[in-house]
Amino acid sequence: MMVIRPITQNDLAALYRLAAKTGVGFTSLVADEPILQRKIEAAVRSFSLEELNQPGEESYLFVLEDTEADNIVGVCGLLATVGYDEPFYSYHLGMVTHSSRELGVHNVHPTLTLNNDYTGCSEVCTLFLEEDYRHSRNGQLLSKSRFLFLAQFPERFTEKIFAEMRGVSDENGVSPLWESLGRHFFSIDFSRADELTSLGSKQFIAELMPHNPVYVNLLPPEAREVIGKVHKSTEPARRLLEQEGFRFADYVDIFDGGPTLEVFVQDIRAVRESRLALATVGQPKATDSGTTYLVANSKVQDFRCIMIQRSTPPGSSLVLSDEEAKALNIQNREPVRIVELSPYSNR
Amino acid sequence: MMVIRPITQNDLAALYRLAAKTGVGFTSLVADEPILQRKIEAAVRSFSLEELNQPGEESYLFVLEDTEADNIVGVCGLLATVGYDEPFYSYHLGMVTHSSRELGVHNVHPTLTLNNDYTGCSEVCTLFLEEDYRHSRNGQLLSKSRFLFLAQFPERFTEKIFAEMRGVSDENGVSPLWESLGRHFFSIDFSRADELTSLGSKQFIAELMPHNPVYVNLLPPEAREVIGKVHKSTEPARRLLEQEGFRFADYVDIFDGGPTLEVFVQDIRAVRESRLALATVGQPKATDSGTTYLVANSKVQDFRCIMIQRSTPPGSSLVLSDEEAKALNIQNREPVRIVELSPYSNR
Amino acid sequence: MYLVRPAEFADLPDLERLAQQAGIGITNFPANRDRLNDKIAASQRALHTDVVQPGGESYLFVLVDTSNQRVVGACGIDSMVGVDTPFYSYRIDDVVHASPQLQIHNRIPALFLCHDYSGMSRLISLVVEKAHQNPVAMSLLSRARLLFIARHPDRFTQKLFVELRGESDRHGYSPFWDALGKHFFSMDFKKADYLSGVSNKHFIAELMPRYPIYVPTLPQEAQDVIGVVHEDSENTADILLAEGFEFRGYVDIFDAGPTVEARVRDLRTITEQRSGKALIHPDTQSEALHLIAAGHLEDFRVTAAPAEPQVAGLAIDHSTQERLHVKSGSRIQWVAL
Amino acid sequence: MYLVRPAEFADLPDLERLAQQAGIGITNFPANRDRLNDKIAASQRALHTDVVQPGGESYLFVLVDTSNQRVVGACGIDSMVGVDTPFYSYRIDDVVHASPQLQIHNRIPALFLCHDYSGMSRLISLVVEKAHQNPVAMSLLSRARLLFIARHPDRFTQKLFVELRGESDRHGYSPFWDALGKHFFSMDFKKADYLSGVSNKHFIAELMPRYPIYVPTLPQEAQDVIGVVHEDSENTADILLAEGFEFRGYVDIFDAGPTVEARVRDLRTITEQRSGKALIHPDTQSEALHLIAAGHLEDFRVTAAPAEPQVAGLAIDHSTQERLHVKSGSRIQWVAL
Repeated sequence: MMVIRPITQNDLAALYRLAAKTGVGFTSLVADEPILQRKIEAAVRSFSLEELNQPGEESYLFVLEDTEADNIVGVCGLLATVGYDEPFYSYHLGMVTHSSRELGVHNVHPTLTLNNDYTGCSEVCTLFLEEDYRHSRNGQLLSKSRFLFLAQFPERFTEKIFAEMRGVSDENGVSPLWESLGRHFFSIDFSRADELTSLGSKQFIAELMPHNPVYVNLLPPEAREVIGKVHKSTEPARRLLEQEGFRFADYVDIFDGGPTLEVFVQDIRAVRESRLALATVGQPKATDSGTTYLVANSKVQDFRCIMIQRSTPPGSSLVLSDEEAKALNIQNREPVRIVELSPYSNR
Repeated sequence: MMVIRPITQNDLAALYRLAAKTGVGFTSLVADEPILQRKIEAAVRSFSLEELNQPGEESYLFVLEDTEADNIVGVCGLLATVGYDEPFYSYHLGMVTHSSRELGVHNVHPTLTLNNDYTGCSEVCTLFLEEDYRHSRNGQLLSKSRFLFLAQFPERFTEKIFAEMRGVSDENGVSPLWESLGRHFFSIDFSRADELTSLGSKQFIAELMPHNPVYVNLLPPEAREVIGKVHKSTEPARRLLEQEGFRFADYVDIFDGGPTLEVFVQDIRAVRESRLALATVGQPKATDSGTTYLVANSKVQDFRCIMIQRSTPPGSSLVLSDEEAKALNIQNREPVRIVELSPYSNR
Repeated sequence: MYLVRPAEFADLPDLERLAQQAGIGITNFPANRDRLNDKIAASQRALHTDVVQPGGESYLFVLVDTSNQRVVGACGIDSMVGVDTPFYSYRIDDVVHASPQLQIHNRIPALFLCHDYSGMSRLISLVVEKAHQNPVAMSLLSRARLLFIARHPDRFTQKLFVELRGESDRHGYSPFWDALGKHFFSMDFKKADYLSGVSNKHFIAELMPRYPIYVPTLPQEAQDVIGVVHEDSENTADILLAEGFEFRGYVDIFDAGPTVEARVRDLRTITEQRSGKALIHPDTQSEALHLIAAGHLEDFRVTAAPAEPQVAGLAIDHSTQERLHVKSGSRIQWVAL
Repeated sequence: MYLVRPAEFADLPDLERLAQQAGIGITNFPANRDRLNDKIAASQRALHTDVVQPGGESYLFVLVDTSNQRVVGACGIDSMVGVDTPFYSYRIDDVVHASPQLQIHNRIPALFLCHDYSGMSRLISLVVEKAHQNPVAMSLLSRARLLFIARHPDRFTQKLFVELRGESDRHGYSPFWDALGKHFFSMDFKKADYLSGVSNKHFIAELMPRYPIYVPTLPQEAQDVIGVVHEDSENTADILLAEGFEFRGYVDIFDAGPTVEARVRDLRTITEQRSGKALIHPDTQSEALHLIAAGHLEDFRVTAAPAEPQVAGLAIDHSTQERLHVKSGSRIQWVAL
């Protein structure tokens, strides 16, 4: 069975193996043991805090485990807040209009403005699934399990949450936006800038990036075109988040122009439509047809999330098989949170 | 019966009467006959366009009519796009962080930046209901009827839509934000600036307002406190929009700091949950108990919207009384759009 | 011989012909009869008014070929720009971005829209017919204005500036405009150039970028012409630089032509000019050409002629005397050419 | 009598005492023994190095009361600021906002963080013991630096600047800091002042506002002190203004004290100084005090004494000769006090 659970100290080797497969442009997961070790420690510490009234510097990292193969095959994360330890930068894609009634001219100029507007905001981050497991809705389980965690523990996160999407770059890692804009200010390569950022060193951004708005129309066409666009490989992830209610709010990555999607937690479909039910461990009618549901327990440190199928919509109680209950780490009559895996699946 | 319908040429006197009651700070409805006449003409023209594939410069103005008293008692509007005829200005409330590792200092500075980011976006505007009629959910009917129009004719509006909320000012019309910020740049009174804006003259804003971000923390406390806050009298309107999914996206009015709320049209509760049904003119079971619904016909120029009550949820067909069908200006078997008046009323 | 004097209404046809030859990029000298007529009128008005401090008057001077009394050149002075609407320029300022950690120290030039020259006197539109673009005529026309300023200092500010025409080809194509202005004005260079000569310039405030433009983000060919003088204006530029005008990092908002400035009191013509009596020597031997000025306001006249400075004044010959309308003993100003 | 000479390590105790008296607001002269020792060392190193162009050297001079050989004042020169980390100032620039329609023309002063003084030589920290704050000592100490610059022009830039201490009360309360800096540094004025004297100044880049500050949005009491000199520094300011230093709209980022600047060649001491031979007259009659300098680099000495300019040189008396360590016929510089 495929189970989502918090990462533990024992998962370092597995995490390193996954990180090594991510490739360039995936700054939140680099194959560097000390860094990964620190990430795991921060996550373990965050999950161990049983009582929390407000988001702090917690970072939550979950793994997707194939319990039959005894194998870690995916990882996903949530950050309680960004921007306090190191500044968090974005470009805001705004507009400036100029009009002259006398001449009958009306121009709208899009602009990019450097900012730290996401400071203090929660982030949906670090999503990676092994190539072999990109089937059977495993990607959805991995991504959306976090929404049940958000629904269950809203006090650990901010009202608004965002996700950064990888922007456009070619097979050699060359980003058109970087070449036309960032490069002039950094005098270093995109890959070096990317590396510095992933090592958590961002002071140089404030020091080197332009503080005044940049007029988009003055950039060359190849740079203009990629602003707010995702890398081809990221299109499915973008669609998935948009179906859940995430929206492009005109913030893009300062290096490659990739879009940031945001949403109020309470407006996420899987949060809004999720509900608590009492689990009854027994013999569910059919577990291989009908609607697919996400089910999670209501624990922090022992959080678990799985997918189940049911042909009749569960009500205030939910019958789970022994195996399902075991995967969820719950006893009979414990509360579980449930939601349809996909929107419109209940229509 | 209370009926929402498009404004017509015959409503000028009624509109003038309503405008005269709105008071200071209500820039979208001033008691000036030529201006109101132009507004009506623009609305009549906009409703008369039967085929439209994309939003242009249309403005839609609806009135709430008490058909028994033969009296116009409220008005509400929608703008297809803002900012093309005259620039549309806001302040964006952003953040700039500064940190010094050496000194262990980490500062987050909120900033106000002048922008035209809403250029080309649709607006929910001009809401006014006569004092005597502020009961029996008339306010909700007036405000939310527009969402059924949006749901029925999404091609006439942009994907995102926004609403400006009146900001804080005292009984003399003095705005703390204006006194601390705008006044330094304008050398004129708030009321004069307000007046010029309502007369559609905005070039002076570009000419006089600061183009660089303003640090909020340098403003006096009384000014800081009102940024993003609504006037006391506007709190119910804000709650109503927020229940429907509108969110504060960090844009505020450049004069009084009042918040702008925005939402993607498809995420508005009353749009998302609305559905088409076929009307059957007959004898509904009970029309004075149960859940309250908004019902609208599917016409542009002859748009109508009313409230009805039903004790059992309507399915794919909806039984309407003669009176209701007449108010909706429909015949038997015509399609109508229906949605619960309030969120959660169907749980 | 040449003579410089204030423009008169009778000069209109000649001026129109000159303006047509001047072409694009001379925004202050448009080939528009009404505008030229206005310019003469404004100049006449300024000369006949009792002015105690600069307030936006404009003065127009013509270069006359005395052999046939034809007007072959023109230039002017605005006593103060930016009186009604601000006078716009780009100031090139380095934005310094340094990261000690990365050992990077970048100085990035950026163009800042400003009105730093508002309120200052400006020398304008030196135009000379091709056939008369010789050093004497050019220098006379250019420096005659400074002698006028020396004679009427209260009518001008203590600093002066001149805008030099920037790069554009004969079809009016300006690489700088194409990369920048075009996006903001939604019109071609020719039209913007014309409008800024004839309109009230509000449209500049309305349409120009409010934020600085980082130079390295512009296309290379646009970067290459920033602060570069148009080929046709190189002579003019040389005369001004020799006078002591300096480039202080300001360029034109349309074509990025450089603006040069100087304090009146630092200019070579001003520091070297002498004044004294006109001494009429029928057979002045000197070969040394001098610029010689006489008269006030509407009677102001300057010529270039051989002359001999003496203790009592300047020795000039008869023809010079006649050109300047002076008598023996009249007060004149002069400076070596 | 007084003598100015380069600081030596033996002066350290006296300098520490002086720094303690100087108090807050003199960031370049902190009461920190190690830092003062470093300053002396840097100055000695600069004096013993063969310098062909300014590169960040700093020079420290002391004012000695020759009656008891005590150090009673100090001052210095930085050959070039901003070498390692940029040198920050606020430039006060008017932002013009005009609306022809409303007939409003606003000039709104704004503070722009800049490093315009990076790369320029700076005169620093004139500190004189209270009992010796007389015109002769103050003037000697201040102008002695200029004679040093005149003698070693290649070691300095063509322009100089001086920062004047801004308003703060005896408890270190600065209304400007309170309204502005406090929000960005999250520390008190004293600490920021101290840090900027002893640290690498990165923190300024890291914490200072990136956008201009519109002056009218600041509290009135903060606006009132922008560009205002601290009471204790008024004498210093007067001497500099008399020298020809001018305020060009730059103020300190902490206390808004004004910065004044000048071209070396325009300074009174520089234009008026003469050089020639020392003529020893045991009984010089003149009452006219002169600043008299002799020696190079580590041997540079300046004193103020009665002297008589003559065709062959300057007539000085025996005691002056001894103070300056010169012989009859030695090359000296002088200027009237």
